Amino acid sequence: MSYVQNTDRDRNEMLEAIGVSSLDELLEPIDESLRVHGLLDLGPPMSEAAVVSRCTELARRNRPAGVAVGFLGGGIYDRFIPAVVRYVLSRSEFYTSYTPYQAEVSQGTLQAIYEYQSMISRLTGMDAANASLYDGATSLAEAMLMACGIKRKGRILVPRALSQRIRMVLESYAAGKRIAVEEVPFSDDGTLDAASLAKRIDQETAAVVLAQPNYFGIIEPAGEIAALVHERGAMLIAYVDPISLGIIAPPGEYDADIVVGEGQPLGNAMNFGGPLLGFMATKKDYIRKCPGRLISATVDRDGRRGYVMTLQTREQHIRREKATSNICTNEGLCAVAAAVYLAALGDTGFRELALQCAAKSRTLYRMLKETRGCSLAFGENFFQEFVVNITSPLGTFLAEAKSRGILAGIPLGNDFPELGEGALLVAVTERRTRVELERYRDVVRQAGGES
Amino acid sequence: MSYVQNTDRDRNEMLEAIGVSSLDELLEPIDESLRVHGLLDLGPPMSEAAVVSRCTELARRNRPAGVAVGFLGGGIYDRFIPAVVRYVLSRSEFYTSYTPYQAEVSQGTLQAIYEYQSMISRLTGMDAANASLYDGATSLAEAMLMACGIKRKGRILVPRALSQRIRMVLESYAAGKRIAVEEVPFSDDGTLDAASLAKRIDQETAAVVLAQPNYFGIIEPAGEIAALVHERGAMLIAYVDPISLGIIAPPGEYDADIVVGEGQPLGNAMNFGGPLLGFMATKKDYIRKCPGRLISATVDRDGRRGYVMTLQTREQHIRREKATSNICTNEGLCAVAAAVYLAALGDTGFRELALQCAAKSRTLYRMLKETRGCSLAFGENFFQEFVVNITSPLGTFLAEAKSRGILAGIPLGNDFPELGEGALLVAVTERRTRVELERYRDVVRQAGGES
Amino acid sequence: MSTTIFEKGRDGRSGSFIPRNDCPLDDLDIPERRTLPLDLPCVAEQAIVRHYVELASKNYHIDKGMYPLGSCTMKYNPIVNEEIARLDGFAGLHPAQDEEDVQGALELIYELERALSEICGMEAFALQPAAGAHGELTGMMIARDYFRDRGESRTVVIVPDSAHGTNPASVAICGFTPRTIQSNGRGLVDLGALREAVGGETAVLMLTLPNTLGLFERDIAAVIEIVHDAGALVYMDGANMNAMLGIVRPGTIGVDIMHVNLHKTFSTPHGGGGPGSGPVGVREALVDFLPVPRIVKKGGRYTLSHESEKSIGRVHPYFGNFNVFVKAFAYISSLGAAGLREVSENAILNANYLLAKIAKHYDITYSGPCMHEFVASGRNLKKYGVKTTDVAKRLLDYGLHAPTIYFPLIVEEALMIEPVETERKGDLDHFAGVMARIAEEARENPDLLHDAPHDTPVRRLDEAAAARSPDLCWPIELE
Amino acid sequence: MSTTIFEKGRDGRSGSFIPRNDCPLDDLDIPERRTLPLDLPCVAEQAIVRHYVELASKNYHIDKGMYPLGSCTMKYNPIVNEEIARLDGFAGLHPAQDEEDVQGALELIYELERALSEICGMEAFALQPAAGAHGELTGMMIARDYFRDRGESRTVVIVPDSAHGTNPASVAICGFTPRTIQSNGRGLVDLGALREAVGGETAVLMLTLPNTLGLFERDIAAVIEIVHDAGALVYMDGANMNAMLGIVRPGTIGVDIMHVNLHKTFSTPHGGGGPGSGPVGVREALVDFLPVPRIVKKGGRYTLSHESEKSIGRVHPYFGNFNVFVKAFAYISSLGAAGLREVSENAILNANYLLAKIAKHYDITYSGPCMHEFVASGRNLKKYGVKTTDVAKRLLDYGLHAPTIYFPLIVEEALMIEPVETERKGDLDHFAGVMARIAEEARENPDLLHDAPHDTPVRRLDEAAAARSPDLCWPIELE
Ligand SMILES: Cc1ncc(COP(=O)(O)O)c(C=O)c1O
Ligand SMILES: Cc1ncc(COP(=O)(O)O)c(C=O)c1O
Repeated sequence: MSYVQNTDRDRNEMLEAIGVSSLDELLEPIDESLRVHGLLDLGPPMSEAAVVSRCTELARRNRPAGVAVGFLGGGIYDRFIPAVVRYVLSRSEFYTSYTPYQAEVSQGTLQAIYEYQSMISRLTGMDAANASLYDGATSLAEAMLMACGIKRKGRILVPRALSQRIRMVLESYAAGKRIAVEEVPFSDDGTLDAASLAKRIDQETAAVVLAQPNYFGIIEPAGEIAALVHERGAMLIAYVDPISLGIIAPPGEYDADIVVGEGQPLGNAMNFGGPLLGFMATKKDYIRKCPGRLISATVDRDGRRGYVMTLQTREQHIRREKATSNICTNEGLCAVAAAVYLAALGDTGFRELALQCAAKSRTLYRMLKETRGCSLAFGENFFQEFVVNITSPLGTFLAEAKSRGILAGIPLGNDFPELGEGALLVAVTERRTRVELERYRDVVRQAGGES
Repeated sequence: MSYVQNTDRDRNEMLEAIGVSSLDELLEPIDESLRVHGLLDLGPPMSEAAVVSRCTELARRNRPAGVAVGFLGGGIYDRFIPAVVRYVLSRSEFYTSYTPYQAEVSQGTLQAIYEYQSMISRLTGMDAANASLYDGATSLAEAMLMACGIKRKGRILVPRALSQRIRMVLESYAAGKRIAVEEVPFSDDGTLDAASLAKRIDQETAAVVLAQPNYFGIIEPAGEIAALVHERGAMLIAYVDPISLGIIAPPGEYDADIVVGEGQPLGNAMNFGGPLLGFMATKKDYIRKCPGRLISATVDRDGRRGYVMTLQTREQHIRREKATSNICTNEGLCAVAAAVYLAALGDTGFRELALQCAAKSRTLYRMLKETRGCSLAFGENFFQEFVVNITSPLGTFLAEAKSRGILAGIPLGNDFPELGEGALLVAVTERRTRVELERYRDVVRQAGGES
Repeated sequence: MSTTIFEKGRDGRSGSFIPRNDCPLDDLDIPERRTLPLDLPCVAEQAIVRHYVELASKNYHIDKGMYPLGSCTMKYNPIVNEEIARLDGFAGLHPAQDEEDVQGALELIYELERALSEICGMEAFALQPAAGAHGELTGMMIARDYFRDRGESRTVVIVPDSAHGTNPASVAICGFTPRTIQSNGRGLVDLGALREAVGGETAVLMLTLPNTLGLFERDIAAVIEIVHDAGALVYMDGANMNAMLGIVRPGTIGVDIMHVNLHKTFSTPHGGGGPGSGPVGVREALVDFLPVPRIVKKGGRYTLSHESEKSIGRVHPYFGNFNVFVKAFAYISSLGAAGLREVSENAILNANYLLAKIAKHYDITYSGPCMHEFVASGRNLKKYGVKTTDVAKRLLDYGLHAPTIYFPLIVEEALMIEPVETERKGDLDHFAGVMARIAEEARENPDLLHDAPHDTPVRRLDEAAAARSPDLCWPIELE
Repeated sequence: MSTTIFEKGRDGRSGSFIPRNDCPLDDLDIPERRTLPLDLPCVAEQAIVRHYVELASKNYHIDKGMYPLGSCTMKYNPIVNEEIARLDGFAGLHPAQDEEDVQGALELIYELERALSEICGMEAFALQPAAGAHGELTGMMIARDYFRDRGESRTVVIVPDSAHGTNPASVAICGFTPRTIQSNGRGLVDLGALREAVGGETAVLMLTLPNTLGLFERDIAAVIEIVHDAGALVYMDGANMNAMLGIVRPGTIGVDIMHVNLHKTFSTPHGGGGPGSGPVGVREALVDFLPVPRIVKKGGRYTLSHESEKSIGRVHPYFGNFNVFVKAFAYISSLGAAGLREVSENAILNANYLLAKIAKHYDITYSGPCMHEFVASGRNLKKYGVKTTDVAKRLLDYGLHAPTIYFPLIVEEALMIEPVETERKGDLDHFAGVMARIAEEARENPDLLHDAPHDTPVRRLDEAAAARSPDLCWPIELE
């Protein structure tokens, strides 16, 4: 394929208009010695037909959600995405447009993002949300930088029960500003160890991160933790699962200062983990400290409502090294997907969805509770994900499950040895059916020697 | 799912505004005894998720072109359709619009169809084309009715080497107007038997149908046949494969009177045989006798170019029983697909494509010629499709081919016993690769006892 | 005014999507080579995309707004059905594949046929017809062969004057003679006129139900009886089935043959003029006359049956518009029995509500309650020199689509309005408000209407000029 | 002005796509229940569709027309790549799946990394960064850990004054101190200033090549030598790589670390602000510092390697923006080596051609030849009281998009114009024609420009009011 439109004739006319006799003359600023001679080692052009074959063949060598019954979660979830989301996203007006630098011809994107912000504010119960960040992990890192900036302190406490992937991203970001990231253990019931937390918050602590639910799926007693944190003068950063907010108290209810999270579950396909959607919401007072774009309503010169990017003096293209963040391109289209998804769910649908996840995950939990071959790490105080301990060798169990079409969960043994070798993080979304849950139970039962 | 938007409250308000107390009151004109009591036996509503599962499961129980290597043709071809065609067709402005009754807000569809007409005129070399008919078969039937109307005669000659499916449609249409459809045999080399044709054209013959290429893929000596037909005062209806027109003389070159054909190969997916795209082109003199819609350029009140449906006095909604045809809804979107496809191919691409089909089919033909296990019915005077005779039992051969991922062709034995039990119609489009042709050859070779 | 694709370039770079040719091109020895130039446009992909995006922006469509076209049932086209129909397991099937390779497709067709039969109370449906008119023709062929089979010579088909133009046209193509009967003062079949028209040569009464005035034939039982008593058949044009889903089953009340339009009642998109699908259903006595092949289920397997000596043969080379079936099947499955009834109830509710609002500003000849649509008349505006066309064109200026106009022919200055069930009360209020405003404009500033539309991509187009000397093809450049 | 989705309905019928619940809902015992109302919109699917279709109609986009935004490389986004990326075999993968279940995905990432390395002449690429700025930050982390590993304390990163804002911002977030150096009169790095600035505390020179004026640093060899001689590293912001594909390989000329933007150079769509992807490439000495995991190929199998003690760790929880990789991979595969070179040649040709035309009406500070873009200045219009913003807004009236304005900061009233390779000569002629006309309007009727835009969905918006009291959230109704 070639997407270049100029023909040989066009090129000749253009060279003439420029006043050079060959393209080479235009390359004059590049010293001969610096240039590539000959072609790159990349193979010849391919027809569209050939590219489609090649890529389809690669796609076939994977085992996607449509084929396997997945119980994998850990932040990324296999949810049912209604066709209307893809419809909106496949409109070229949305997907091929640039950042809305010329607001007057970008009202579609601007209003869509404004509505997204408004929805995130509603979900989280916060005053305002930004237009998106890369993903949940870097959003948490940005929240950390923001809190340390506001507090002018350099220490942050994170729960042990946090995804180690997120933790690693946090550490990379912390290293630059020499922020100390310290861990708070979890207690026997899987919740944050409040006593330990209370002890660890010191003068230098800018903020405490609360993961709600935490990495093990457990719902934390957020109100208590928030009170404890605020009493000791630190800020509370809540890292939340957006779907859980359909039934679980939003950070606005327990007075969190900054809220971040991974927005993939809001209408975005899993896509092997990217693009994701980092969301951030905060209190009114902190808006000017917030990273990323913000869309505001305003009026045009005829007094009609319209939308613009605002508070740009926070951003890198104006403030440069003093910007609140270096972010420029973010995840605009994923934010639009989230908005369409939430609109399609609606108020009641959103609650129903969250409830359904809670119900289905509890059904599996209770089935497993009565099954030999496994034990359950914690109680029922989870949202849609829980930790199960497989008694038999985990590798064999996972292979057996897969042979029955089931991706049984994410092994936790490496990252959390304290949970045991057989620990598995099991997520149950609304896509799973009772029959599939029973099949899961049967695999465990068999592995446990029952039949 | 429900796509009804009114809420209970809306309904109540509306009933009140109408002045009735229940919906039942509005059903008053329908006698109680005529009404359905209770629900139809159709099962409960399904969620979008459930419908997707159900339909995906049905789709999985088929073996589509993406999975099997197809050599099936006979009028419907597995061609590579570039993504740009689907892009245009998936724009709701095209696919969800109605027939362009209000021309001022339908210029998109109208211009697209005008351009389609212009392209069909070019392909066929005729003065004008209509906006589409249902499919090639009914187009031929319409051409028959049109010719019989123009000539005021009731007899029509068709080649023996015509798809029997098309023939059957033709007969259904002929029966109403009591038109006699008679057959002209093919000679040993697969072409129309000219001597026989000459004998059969009589005073009552309105038209002769020329299939170019014919059902066996053979390219007819169209010029000679046309001369013969015209000398005897009959009209010539050419039924052509549109792709062949990239390299084969178009009906305009041999003075055909009406040209029809199946437009599916022009950018439309096979879709298990529907929707198809009937195209029709004719000479200037016959335009007012032509069935179906015609789009014309015109000017608006400010003198700007625009497009309208024209010569509507030919059509059923004005002329009623005297209309040239009963057609109303046709295949508008398929015509747009054809236009986009042809634009994407362009002049050179279109020729290249036709040439490639000729080259690839000849390559297989020549391979088979040197292979034991089969014989070839006719010579190399074909476009992209030819008849091969499998020596071994056909059922076994086809099953063996399928086990190697190949759909080897359409058996002709039933419809054309004179070709022998092992006769197979083999189509080779541009999608087939040399490697696939070799695989085909190997299957034949094996069946023939070679190895 | 958009330049044509031909003007966008005849010398551009196109066609690079074609697979690479890996076979020899020399020595092809192809007879009858083309000498005529092709003169297709030659433009790169981006130019094509921009061209069609530009054209798209000049179309009204259901995703933009309401389409109150009477008799057209322009309802919301569910997106998920489009996605499903595009699955390779459906779109990528060749129609000549072995039965064993297309079991899913055959099951879908079979199930759709069963569902339509249940909905309509018919014994069986044939899905070959590619649109409503094609279904009518097929139905006429069935009637013709039925009487031929019985050795009866019946040549006349009675068609009410309110019928859609395809009805008499289909009748004529099938070799029958259409005979028109006039409606009575209430817009319904005149039983007296019917009795008079019916006789030994009557083959069929072709009836639209609800009729094109949006009225249910109150005397339908009597109508059917009269026809049956004369030994003739009742054909129902089911284009208006959207009014009766789960409410009336035509087969149960005595209809012998009917068609439905999947592209209306069952939500498949209209595509700017097709593809559609017009399945034909029949009562038990007529099943043998249906087109072949029929799909039969034998022990969990689906297979094609060609065994029917009485069959009219084929009206389509394959199975009909399968891609449309997939969407209709998904639609019926989604809604289920309860959802379908909800459709018709809301179609009727919306129409009556709109009727009540429109009646304040336009004439209504036939009083309600109407079913899924109603016909208003713009004749009350004639005194201001305003025609229904003017009203229609003015609606475009408000960003709305016009109703069907000048049909049915029996209503002067007809405005045939079908709101459909998928519009919400607020949408109807908006439409009614604009209609009221236009009636006011007609009084106060009729030229505003005469000159309409003002704000559309082009203004009123000269149809007469086009008809006088049609320009059907962009001039060909013969290099 | 479109009503918001919240105004479209708070009481409508939504959410009916959710799978049926087949598990008990009672006795769920969920702690910490939500009490705050949600107040999400509640509207039916059709209303959502119409809402977004209406919003869509208010967006400029590449499928509508040219986007001459300098530094943004808004090129045609091939449709087929979108289709490929949507394949369930890619889109439906969970990132925690076993390696054996995602071999195709891993191969794709591996091959893309190899292709980028070949194109850029780097030893290896890491694909985790989600955008260009993220790549810059990752690059800075690599440099930081590299020096830490060597026991060197270097704290300063030198950044030319023409740099994009993300450059100093990324430097700062990583804990380095940015030091700005001024460009010379030709818009290039001033070797003298550089020599002065470079020292023992210099960690990195961060350079955009070609620079944001669209100029290739003629003295790049000397520049790199100076930096390397001081023991520092050269980081290249590769956002402008579209000028150099198959022409210059940065690694070969001495660049140590660089990023590319797949959402610019490699044609993946920008989505109105993302997602993007900003892979980081390094020379051999720095490979150990790349983020983990790395994908390695062992005997035809692809596997994840976490073994790298020196790695900076993770900058993304998974592999990066995989969906974007798929499109870039398809793009690079389609074009091949010859196609990529053709891209840059035409990007350069188009820019120089447009420069020649624009130079007749606007000031050009730095003379050409330019590479893929150039910077004009509207300062010649100041005498008519016209600002560059006015020119930009007026362009919108002509149905075109404006260039990047007021950047780079070192050019007064800057108009940064990048035509890209996928526009054809005719498109450039049209753009240049409109620019000429606007310059004329500025002279003859400056208010036309001050009041622009006139023909856009909204007119000029009050940004100051928004900044004073931002309205970031549609008011919540607490029932
Ligand atoms: C009442 C009626 N009958 C028949 C038809 C013809 O259907 P089709 O356009 O699908 O051929 C229509 C379509 O407009 C109609 O409204
Ligand atoms: C020169 C240059 N550097 C860096 C960036 C930042 O890239 P991104 O927006 O992907 O973070 C840009 C994007 O605008 C750019 O033009």
